[in-house]
Amino acid sequence: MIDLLLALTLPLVALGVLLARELFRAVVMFIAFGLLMALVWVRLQAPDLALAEAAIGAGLTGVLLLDALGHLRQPHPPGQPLRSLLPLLTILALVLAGALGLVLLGALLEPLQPSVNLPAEVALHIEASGVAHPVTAVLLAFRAWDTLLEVAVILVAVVVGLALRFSHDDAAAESRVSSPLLQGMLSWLLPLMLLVALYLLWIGSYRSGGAFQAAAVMAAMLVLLRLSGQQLPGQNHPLLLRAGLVGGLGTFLLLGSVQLLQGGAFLAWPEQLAGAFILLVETALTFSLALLLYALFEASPAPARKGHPPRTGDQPS
Amino acid sequence: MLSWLTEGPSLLPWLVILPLLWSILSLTAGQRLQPLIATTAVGLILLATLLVLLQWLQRGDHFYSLGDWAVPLGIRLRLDGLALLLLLLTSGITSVCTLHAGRYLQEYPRAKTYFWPLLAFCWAAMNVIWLSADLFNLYVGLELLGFSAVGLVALTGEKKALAASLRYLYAALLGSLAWLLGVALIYGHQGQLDISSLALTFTDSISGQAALALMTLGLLLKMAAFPLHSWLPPAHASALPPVSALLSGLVAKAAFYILVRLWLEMAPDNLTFSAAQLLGALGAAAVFWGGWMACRQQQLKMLVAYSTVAQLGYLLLLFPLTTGTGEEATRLAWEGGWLQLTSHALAKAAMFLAAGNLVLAMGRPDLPGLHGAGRYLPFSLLGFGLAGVSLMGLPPSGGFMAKWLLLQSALLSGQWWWILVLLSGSALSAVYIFKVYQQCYVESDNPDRFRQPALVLDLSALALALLALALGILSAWPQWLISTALPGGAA
Amino acid sequence: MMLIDLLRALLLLSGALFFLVGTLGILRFPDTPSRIHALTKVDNLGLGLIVLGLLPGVEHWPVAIKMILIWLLAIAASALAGHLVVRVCREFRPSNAGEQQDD
Amino acid sequence: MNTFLPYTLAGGALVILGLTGFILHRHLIRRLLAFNLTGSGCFLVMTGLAQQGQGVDAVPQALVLTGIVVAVSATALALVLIRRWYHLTGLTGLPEDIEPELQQGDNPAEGKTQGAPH
Amino acid sequence: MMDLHFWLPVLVLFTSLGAAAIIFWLDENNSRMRSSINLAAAGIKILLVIWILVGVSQGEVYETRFTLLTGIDFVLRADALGVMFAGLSSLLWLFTTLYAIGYLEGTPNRRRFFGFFSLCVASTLGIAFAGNLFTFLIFYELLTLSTYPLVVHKGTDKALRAGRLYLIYTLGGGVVLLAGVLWMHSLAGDLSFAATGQLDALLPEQASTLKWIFLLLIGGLAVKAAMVPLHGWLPEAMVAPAPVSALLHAVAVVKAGAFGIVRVVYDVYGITLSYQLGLLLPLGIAAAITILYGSLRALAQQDIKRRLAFSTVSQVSYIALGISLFGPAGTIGGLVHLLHQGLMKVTLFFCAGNYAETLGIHKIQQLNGAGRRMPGTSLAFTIGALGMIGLPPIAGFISKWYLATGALHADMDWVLLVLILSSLMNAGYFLPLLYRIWFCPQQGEWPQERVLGRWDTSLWLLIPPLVTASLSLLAGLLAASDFSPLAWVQLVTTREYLP
Repeated sequence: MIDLLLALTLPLVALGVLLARELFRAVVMFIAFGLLMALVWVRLQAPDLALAEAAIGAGLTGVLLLDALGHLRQPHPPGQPLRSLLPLLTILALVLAGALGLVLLGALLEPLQPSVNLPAEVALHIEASGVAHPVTAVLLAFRAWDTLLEVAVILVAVVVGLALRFSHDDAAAESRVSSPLLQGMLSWLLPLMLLVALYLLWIGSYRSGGAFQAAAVMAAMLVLLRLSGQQLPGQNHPLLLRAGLVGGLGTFLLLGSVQLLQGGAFLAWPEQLAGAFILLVETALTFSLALLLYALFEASPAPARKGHPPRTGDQPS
Repeated sequence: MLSWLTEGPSLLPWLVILPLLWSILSLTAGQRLQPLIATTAVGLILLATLLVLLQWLQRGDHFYSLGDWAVPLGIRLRLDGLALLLLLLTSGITSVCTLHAGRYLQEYPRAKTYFWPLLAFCWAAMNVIWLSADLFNLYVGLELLGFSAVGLVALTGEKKALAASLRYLYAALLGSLAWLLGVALIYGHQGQLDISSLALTFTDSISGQAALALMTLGLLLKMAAFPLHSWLPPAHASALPPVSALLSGLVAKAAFYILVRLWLEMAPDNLTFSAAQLLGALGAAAVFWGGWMACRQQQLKMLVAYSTVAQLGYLLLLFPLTTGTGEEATRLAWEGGWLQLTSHALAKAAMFLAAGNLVLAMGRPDLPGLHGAGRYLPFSLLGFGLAGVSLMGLPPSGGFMAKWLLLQSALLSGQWWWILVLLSGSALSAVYIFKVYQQCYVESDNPDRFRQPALVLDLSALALALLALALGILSAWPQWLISTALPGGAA
Repeated sequence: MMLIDLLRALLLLSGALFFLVGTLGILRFPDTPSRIHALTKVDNLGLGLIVLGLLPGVEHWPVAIKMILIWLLAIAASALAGHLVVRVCREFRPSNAGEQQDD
Repeated sequence: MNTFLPYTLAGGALVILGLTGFILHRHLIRRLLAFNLTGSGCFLVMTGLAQQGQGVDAVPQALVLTGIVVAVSATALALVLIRRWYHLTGLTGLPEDIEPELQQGDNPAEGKTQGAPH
Repeated sequence: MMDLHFWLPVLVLFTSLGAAAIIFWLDENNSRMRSSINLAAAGIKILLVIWILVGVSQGEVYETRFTLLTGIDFVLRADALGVMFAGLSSLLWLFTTLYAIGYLEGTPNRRRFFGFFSLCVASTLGIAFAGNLFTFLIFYELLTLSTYPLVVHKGTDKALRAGRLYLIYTLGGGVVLLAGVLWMHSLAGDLSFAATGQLDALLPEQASTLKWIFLLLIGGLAVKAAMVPLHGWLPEAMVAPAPVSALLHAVAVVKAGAFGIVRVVYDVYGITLSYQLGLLLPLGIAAAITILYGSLRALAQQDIKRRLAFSTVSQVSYIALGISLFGPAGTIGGLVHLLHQGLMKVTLFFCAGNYAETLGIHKIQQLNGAGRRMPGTSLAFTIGALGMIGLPPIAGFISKWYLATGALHADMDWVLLVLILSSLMNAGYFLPLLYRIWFCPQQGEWPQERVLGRWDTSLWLLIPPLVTASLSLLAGLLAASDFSPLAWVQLVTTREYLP
């Protein structure tokens, strides 16, 4: 019952996101959608995903979107969000979507005949993986290759952000919110967040949680710090910061190569020390990922400052 | 040495580890160390590629289980003749591009800092894709490739480049989503992700067909097949020349490579005659449309970029020519298709490098800017010309050999309409390539504006062009390499 | 047993009711300060009631502590957020009289 | 019919909605939102479908976790480009989509930005 | 020795390929070095070809062969026919190079010109030595590519237009040829050229297919051979510098087309099979039409080079005509004309170039009195023109004689009529020129006179036409000797008709 209701709500909220007249409303709806998704993951018995979705999918993405939104005017008049140039394209898209929907429905309702029972495989080998939590085992043992590359993916996004940052205007010059109340609150909230992050990291090896969730919390902490106008430790040491950014990937690579250099396979953990290795990798990943996620936010090109509005010569009316 | 090649651990993971290490180092090291790091890294990767080649020659096709986790739980890398061909191609072209970029980027001091890590990521991603045998891993690989490619396009921060990279990114994202949905369906229904294992269990079901259709759509978008090609020309034309070379030469091929693995390896029985013909028709449309648009371009790099659209179209002819056409025709088409990919990769990379040099030398990006270039006859012009020979499919070049094989296959299988496509496509490419040549012979009013590009720029373009040409004479070995990977027929 | 269940249901229901009212307030109130009013006061109360209603059902005491902690955090966060939002509101209202909605 | 089926279907619906929005919207951020919705739909299908067949399955969950991180990277990357693009042109859509004639008038801006050959 | 047999054909190619590479590398202004390399390469090439010639006449086989793709070999083989063509091209290349050095003295872009010039000759020799259809196709296309820069060399609009036309024709022809080769290949596999053809096994069920393939092959080759109606590019290409015209008309391009037709008829199909399939008659008719049409058009031209161009259209088809006459005499006539026409035509173009370069003469009316001002050039021109008409004892007579004999042997009497008509027209368009040169007084100033040395013109320009003119005279006078072109052609012909 509740599943049906939730499942029905999701597309409705999505529709709201797509059809919202104002962009701001659309983004807020999207954040709400993300939170709903987190609930859905709970119902799908995927607490890891719920955590990640809330922190990353809704939280970080939301912050990113809102932040970007703050720097963009809306050249389109509000309303008619689905305005497209060609009516033909609209019809085509709708027909296409309908067809895809039918096909998808057929595919989703078809009886399943998996040829392999992967959950059983996971259960069978989890002992050897070095951790007790299956999701962590998949992420950092069975499919560590994916995870390694995924870290590289984030790094690429950050690097592009860094490359496109305007060198001349320092983002710190922006007006940031500050108030004594905020400072006071932060002074005990931040340690708490750090604690939570470390807890998530630690718990990851046998229960829901892990590097990504922990990193998301830590990144949120950094974003908060940044928004409150405080200097980040090491902010003036670009090399240190960069080392932090690549640290996760580097550690992953190095620890993954330990066995390789001894004639074993890449990303194979030493038999007795698998748990420790994974924890090490996760720790490095947590800090590095936190920096990376934070950098995704931070590295965005700084906006035009007040009084220097962007050139609007060729702005369509 | 020999025993180490046969029995020692496979070096496959190094092909990804090394570029990743390179990117890490170049992100943390200072500006002065970059050339050293780049040289070392390229050298090591080339060495690793060569050793992998030697290993393959010793032990043949093999798999590499990452982390020692066996399929279906783990992920494994797969090396066969085809993957090896692409690895070699990637190493060759990328290292030449690196050489070129090292000099060319002196004009772009700001872009320089982040060019190297992005290039290294791009390289790593390509190697991941060539080696990957896992559907979801391919998704991650595609994203890594797409993001780094988008980043490379956007690197100059110019208006055009930004618009192009945004368009590129959105196309890439849409393509990845389609792929991901396909993977989701396959995993839900089959419970595994390894391509080779899936080949054994893949059945003809709605979900299977839907997944294949979705994945194909995504890949077609990513390889800029007609009519989903509109993102490619601006992206390839507005990037820096070494980046354009890399994108047109290699990156655009990744999606096609996966497409072939998907259809001909994972689900060969699901490719019906009409589906194959449809893919071929898309390819033919791309050949004509891309050629036609290339003829209409006034900007040199746009012309070259549209030519990529056309040339990628030829690749899709692989599907109709290998589906139900008998053993010999299938073999010919298989070899011809991959030879076409190889020669196009070399020729197009050469052409973009040369075009970049010419624009630099003449100071103008449009075709009339080339007036008087023939007077100086820079090597770049020669490189452009030789690459053009291969693109037109004129002998003696790799392009000619490839088209010859494809033509033979079409003739043998009685699909004469593809012969028409191949021949008229060649004619069309002759039109736009000679349109460029012709400009070079016009005497310019102001002959002194020519600025000799650095020798290394010229030579890197020429070297690739000569390789494309040499492929016409030395195609027996690549052909053999390709033929070992013929799906189903290898045994 | 029965009584406790009844009480819990009552608490949860009234909590949900408070949430409903708070949401209504956000949607219906005319200006930002009054909306914040609805958000900070009513919703926190609703959350408190729900936490209270859930407490008897927990099996381990750390969970209970966590829930109470969450409630406290939510109160603090909403208070702070409200405070900041109002400050921003006050800062902007006089200068740009509603024409510059984009900043 | 089990707990997971409704979510799987909802995932399918999200994909359809998102794709349609992605194609039809012109505003880059709206398209980005549509992309994220589609992504969520894919994740739901991936987890839901797999778990329909085999019960709770850690593998798709891990895959989706990877997917979420990739999606946020994509979003961030796109936003970086959008912001820079907006800063240079004041546009929130791609030129070809908004006004086809804008392209032609755009050419002289060639060497405007840094790093043009000197 | 075995190694040398393998490498010699490649070596011949590489003399000009290497020359091209070095020339491209050299500085534009280093003309002395460039000329030395050109001449040295030409000399070495002639020596190598003579070596091969001697070897082939003694029955040696020089063959380079390696595999390109499975089932397709790259074959360079020096057989009698190939050596004949190679000898002609390498000899004429030497003179054309000499001439070009003088002709282009002081003009821009010489590096480019000579580079492609060498490439062009390399591909011509490749065509000569090609041992199978596939290899032939490779060099045939390469020839197109390397001549294009020469045609558009001047860079004027007119030159570019001519270049475009040239490409449309030749690349189109290339595509048709490719289709033919491909079809043939899929039918009969990797066909090495062999003296008697080797398709007999395919008969009779494939007869009609073979006819279609023949049509494609000849259609593709006819473009370069400038057979009507595929000749349109040739007169337009006259805008190119005179040495290029010489190259197009006498040394390389047109000859490559004609030579290709020879190869297809004799060495792919075999003359007997072609005859049995009834392929020769249509070919002969097409050639006859071309001969007459070319002559007719030539009569109407007032521009010297254009008149020469249409004359080429007409004359080259003598070769095809000779081939289509079944019987040794006709073959001899056709093949020997391949050589003779080359010598004579190159002379004529050199002279036309001299007139244009020295006196600025382009039109026929301007020739009045040129004989007195430029006696050497005019003498050479006269020999060439009279040879073209077929006057004994110049080489052209020998060709026409054998053609006529061949026609009689083959029972194709109408060919005689064609020959007579054409000779009359040849006379009709050449004699007025000679008349003006020698017997009309000069009218006013020359259009654009330049004094180059104490002779007619500079020696670079004068010696080549004189030598080629004397060679064409000698080829006629000494036709019966052992070292004449005729003798070699007779050797070739006996091999073609051997079985």
